[in-house]
Amino acid sequence: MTVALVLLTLLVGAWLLAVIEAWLTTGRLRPVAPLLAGLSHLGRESILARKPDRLFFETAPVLLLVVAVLGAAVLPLAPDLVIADLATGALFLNAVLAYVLVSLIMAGWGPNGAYAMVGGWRFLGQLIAYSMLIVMPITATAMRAESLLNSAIVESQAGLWNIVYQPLGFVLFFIAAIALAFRSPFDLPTAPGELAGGVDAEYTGVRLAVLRLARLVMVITLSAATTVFFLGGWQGPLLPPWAWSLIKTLAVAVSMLLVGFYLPRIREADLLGWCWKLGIPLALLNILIVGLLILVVP
Amino acid sequence: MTPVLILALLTGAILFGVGIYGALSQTNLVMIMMGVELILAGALVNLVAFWRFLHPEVYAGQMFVLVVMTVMAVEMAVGFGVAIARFRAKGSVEMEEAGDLKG
Amino acid sequence: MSATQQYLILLGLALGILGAVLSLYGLARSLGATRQEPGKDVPASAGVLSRDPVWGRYHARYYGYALLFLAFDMEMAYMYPWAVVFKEVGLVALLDMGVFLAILFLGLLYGWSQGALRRQ
Amino acid sequence: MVVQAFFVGVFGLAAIGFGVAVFRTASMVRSALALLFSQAAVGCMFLAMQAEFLGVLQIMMMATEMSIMAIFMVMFMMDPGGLGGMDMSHQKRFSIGAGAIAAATAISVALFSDWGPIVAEAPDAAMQTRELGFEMLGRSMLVFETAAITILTAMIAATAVAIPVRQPGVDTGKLDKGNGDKEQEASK
Amino acid sequence: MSEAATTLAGARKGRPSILRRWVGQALARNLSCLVVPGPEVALAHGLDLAAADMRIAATPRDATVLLIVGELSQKLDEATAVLYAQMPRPRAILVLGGSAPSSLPQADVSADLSQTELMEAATRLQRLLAEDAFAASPDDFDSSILQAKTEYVCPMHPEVVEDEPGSCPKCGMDLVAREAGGDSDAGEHDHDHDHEHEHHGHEHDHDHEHESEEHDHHHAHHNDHGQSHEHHHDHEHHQNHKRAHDHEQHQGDDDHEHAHCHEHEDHGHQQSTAQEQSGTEYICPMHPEIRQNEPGSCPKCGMDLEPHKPEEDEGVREGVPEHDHEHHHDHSGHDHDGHDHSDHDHDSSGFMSMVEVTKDLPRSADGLAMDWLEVPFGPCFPGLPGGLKLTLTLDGDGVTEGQATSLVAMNTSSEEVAVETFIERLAAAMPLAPVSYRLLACRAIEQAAGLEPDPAVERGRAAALERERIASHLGWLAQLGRQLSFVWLTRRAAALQLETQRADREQLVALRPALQSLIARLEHTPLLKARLKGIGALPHGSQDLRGPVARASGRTEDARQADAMYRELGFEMRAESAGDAWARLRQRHVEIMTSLDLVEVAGDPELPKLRAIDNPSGTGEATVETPRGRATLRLTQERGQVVSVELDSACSQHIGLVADLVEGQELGDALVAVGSLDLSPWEVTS
Repeated sequence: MTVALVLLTLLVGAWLLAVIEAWLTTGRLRPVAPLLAGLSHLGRESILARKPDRLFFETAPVLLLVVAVLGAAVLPLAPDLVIADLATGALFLNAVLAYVLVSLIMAGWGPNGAYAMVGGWRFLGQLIAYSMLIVMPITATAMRAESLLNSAIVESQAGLWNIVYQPLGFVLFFIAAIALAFRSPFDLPTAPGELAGGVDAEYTGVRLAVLRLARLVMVITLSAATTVFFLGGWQGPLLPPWAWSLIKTLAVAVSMLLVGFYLPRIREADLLGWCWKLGIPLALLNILIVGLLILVVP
Repeated sequence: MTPVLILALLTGAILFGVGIYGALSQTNLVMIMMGVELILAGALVNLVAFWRFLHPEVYAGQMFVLVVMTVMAVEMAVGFGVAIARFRAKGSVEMEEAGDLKG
Repeated sequence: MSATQQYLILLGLALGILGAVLSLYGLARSLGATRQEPGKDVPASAGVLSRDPVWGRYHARYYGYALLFLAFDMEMAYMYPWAVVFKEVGLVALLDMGVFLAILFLGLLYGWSQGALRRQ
Repeated sequence: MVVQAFFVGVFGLAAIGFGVAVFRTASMVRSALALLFSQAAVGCMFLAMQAEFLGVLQIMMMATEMSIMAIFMVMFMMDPGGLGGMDMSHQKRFSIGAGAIAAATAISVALFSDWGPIVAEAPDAAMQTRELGFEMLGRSMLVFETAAITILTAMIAATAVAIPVRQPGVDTGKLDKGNGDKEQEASK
Repeated sequence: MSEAATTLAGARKGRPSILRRWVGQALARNLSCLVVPGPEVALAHGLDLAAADMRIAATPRDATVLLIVGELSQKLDEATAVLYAQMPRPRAILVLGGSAPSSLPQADVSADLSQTELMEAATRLQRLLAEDAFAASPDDFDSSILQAKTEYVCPMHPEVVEDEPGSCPKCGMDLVAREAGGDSDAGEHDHDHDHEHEHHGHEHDHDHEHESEEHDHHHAHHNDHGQSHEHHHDHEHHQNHKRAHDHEQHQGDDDHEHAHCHEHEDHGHQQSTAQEQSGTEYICPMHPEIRQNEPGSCPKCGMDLEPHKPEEDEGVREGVPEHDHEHHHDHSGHDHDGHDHSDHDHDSSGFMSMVEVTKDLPRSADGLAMDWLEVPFGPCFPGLPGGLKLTLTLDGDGVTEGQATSLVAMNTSSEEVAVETFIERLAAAMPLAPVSYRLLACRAIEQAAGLEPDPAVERGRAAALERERIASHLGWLAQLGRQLSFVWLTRRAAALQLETQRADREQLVALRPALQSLIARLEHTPLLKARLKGIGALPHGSQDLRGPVARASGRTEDARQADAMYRELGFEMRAESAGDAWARLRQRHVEIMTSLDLVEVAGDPELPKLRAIDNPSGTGEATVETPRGRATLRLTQERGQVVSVELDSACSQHIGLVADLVEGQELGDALVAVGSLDLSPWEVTS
């Protein structure tokens, strides 16, 4: 039951995002467009590149989808609406999201094409940049909650949401989350204007559909994670908990899309440089501030 | 109950053996490091098994696991550093060509 | 729900998705096989048929970052247990981790000063 | 218990299988990712052995570390794609022998030692993480700080060995927008 | 063959079913187009694809419709065939305003170049896809340029080349498939032949002995100082046959690598400076004792000799690049105490492995010798103008060298045409700036006829030219947005461009606030400045820059300054000075506003039309500041026929800058740098 609800949420969220994305790019609001796109992908040929590493090529889209869904599975949408509220939930989320990289390396290496390969290895550089900025803000929320249970992290924000308690952490996490989902302005591995699709370049037909779905689900998962860690999760007045979770998640997801809509792609060297020279010190500062706050404010 | 411990230890032992094989048989520095990683993985399995089935109350066991993981990371960082330097100087990280490393 | 059950559910979920995707593939396959035509399977490169394999030694220019990352990343392993007990232990925990991070940060600064934090 | 034994066995086999695959494929990326999955299977074994924190940690750490290993493999191997299918090993018989002897020794130790009484119940995961935290800030504090020193050493060593020294003033904040080849010529 | 099969050449095979019908309908309502030559050409023609419910696809893999805009050149025609072949079925061809390319099947739908025609064609296409996405027996698409011969080679014996898979007659290994044919493989072929030559002289029954013998042979000639080591080495070989076998395998692969990298080596050498060239020696890669002062082939094995710099020699033989030389000596000195050469012997005799492979490879700034990869970007690359073929040699994601060619370059060697036809042709040949070239032709012809400029006509013409400049710069902004995944910019600039193209003075004046806000927003967009600043800076002393590119680097280069009409309109040139992509962006902003001011003063734009000329013979020359810079046309006409034409355009000059701009840059930066030049491949004269 819970599983069905969470999966349904993810699918609906992905559909909504696709509609909004199409609205932003074409200016038309067509609710059926994503379904049509999915169906037409289903009906097109799946081409396998010439001398591919077939195993990698096939595994990558599935792995990406599995990763995105497993990430969502440990995030509570409401006090009881969670597939698995692991005792190591916050860490598990990190662990699962690390496999996005594995999937992209596979997708990049698999087809033996230049654009894809450059895209795949670029994403490794991107991970080296954003990874710390995902992990450290989560640690800071765990400090406040005294637990790695995601539900405990939500409950710890009962008085004050983490976005207010540790705004620095939120900003860093939000940016890093967009980079993790490799959406514009951090779409270096796919980069239509630089790599003509990059890691996506060789996928056609149903495999491309799975890949696209996985990317949308990834955005939802990361938005849900932002909600859980920084926006007080299901908490809010009047409305039932699950509604709050959904509203916040969608708001974060849409804002992620909007950021990409209004910004040009970042340079890889800038991304790495800024994340390491600015981001990591700031993330450490955030931990220090949270530590002091916890000690000073009872 | 004992079987699980034995099973884990067997796995650790075999991983250790595979790692030894890899470290000895490979000609390339990076591949040798893979062998070392497997040896350490075998050690990790044993450590966790010991902790879990013999002394779950002694958390120094878990601490030890963390330290071994650190060693893995550190070994990789230094190993790759050496590999880069070596490749820059010689154009190769093959051990058979590494006359000056063997001494 | 015990931890084992939780992980079993997650494993089942992963397998379920795999199954769903495979059945989707099957559905797509039922619509027809891919026609083998010349040129179709060559990696798309903007209108040029480039048949050469690209799997060569790839120059990753971020290896300076990568080396530091490998070592620096380990800090996370220590940070999670620390974060969980931080409130209870209090100031000592802050100092301990402060020293730990200060030491690591030294390494980062060293790398930075030596030019590891740049495109090589 | 049966479930536990089953999963320890399955993931153990997976770890060994992937571990063997590391040395049996000519494609370097496959090799590195096989190692990754071997390590991840080890992480799953930890999970099966109820060491949750360590298991998840292992799964997380190894994903990034082994991926970085993959790129270094691709950088430094002669034929990273394995298209030539060449054999990159030497002294095979000796190595197999050594590996077998090592494994056999370890196995016999495992089988013939008296491991004493087995503890049936492990503390739960949240408990474990907390206890590990207390351990780390208490008894093992020095171990913890020593780890920092180790990491620092590694960072310094890796940087010092791997990063080429360039002329002062070259490294401006803008990461190397300049022309690399020109610098090379200048250094000649 | 059923009737459906003939209607959509790119249909999938399949009998009608409910699911297939749904798929067809979904495809029809979700048209994703690959635009050839490129979306910017469609925009310049005033086509609004979004309004026709079409989505622009970045790759052929993601496209259902191949949308061809205008006539294609022969080369672009071939590229289009490749793109079409790489599209998954069902796929359709839509041709707008031109004949269907010869290498493609019959166009499924064709129409004229206008928005209404496009909308109508889209509807037809949708009907077609909805009904005929699946057909009983569609034809395979094949074209001569798609052909590749597969051959099977032994990884260890490159001379074994078979047409069928199987095992090597010499060593029994499985043969590896390799594609032959295509120009990129040509070098590899030659190389293989050389090897064949080399191996013919020997019997292969005693492979192992042969190998070590040959290596000893190497030794003897190679150097005298390694005798003891030679001995040692020999010993090793005989002791361990397995090992020798391995080495041989290395060698086999090494040959493969060598063959593969051969062309890259050449690049490296081309790159080397003239000073390096002067003292070059040529040595045989297999027999180092063969040395000549001029290129040729080795008398022992017939391989092509490779150039080597004498000073470099020692370093190279030890597998050490020149610039690390000192460092290496320190190293070995420490470790060996005088056994400097031990590893050298080692390398050159037995281990044809990494050291051998990498020693001749060019190195990047950090001294790591990696494989360089030649990657095509274009002619239909989403981030670059269509028709521009950029070939970059990549070292990882860095560009070591690049070269741009135009596949749609204008051919000025024309037969005699009537002046009117000439004007139309020239305008049609420049889809990105038709008005400018129409004006250019008109002026040149009028000048040839001895007509004085008429201020009244010139006013309208200037307004039309300035309007086109605004539209063209907006088109560039849209392209920049496409390159940087900056969706908002693409949408906004494209919409404004479409509005500007046909606007009269009133409408243009009404657009001013919109343009101003676009520019203001761009200049304050976070990341954009970081993205562009310092990218694409032109080397000092770049000659003959024109247009916005010149003015962005502080040159006062503008043909409009010399124009009396523009002085009258109050034209004032403004220039940026930094000379990078950011400066070019700002320069174009400035020019959009300047042009708007000019149009406001000049009045309604009027498309240039040839005035009545009374003397149809003579020679004329005219210069127009096109959106991309000054273009000069010189022509001779006789009795109303244009007989000779000479065109000097800005892009012909700018395309030569590409090689300098991309060298040593990160891939993304290189592409942005190329994009910032705003090249129009049509305006390149061949």
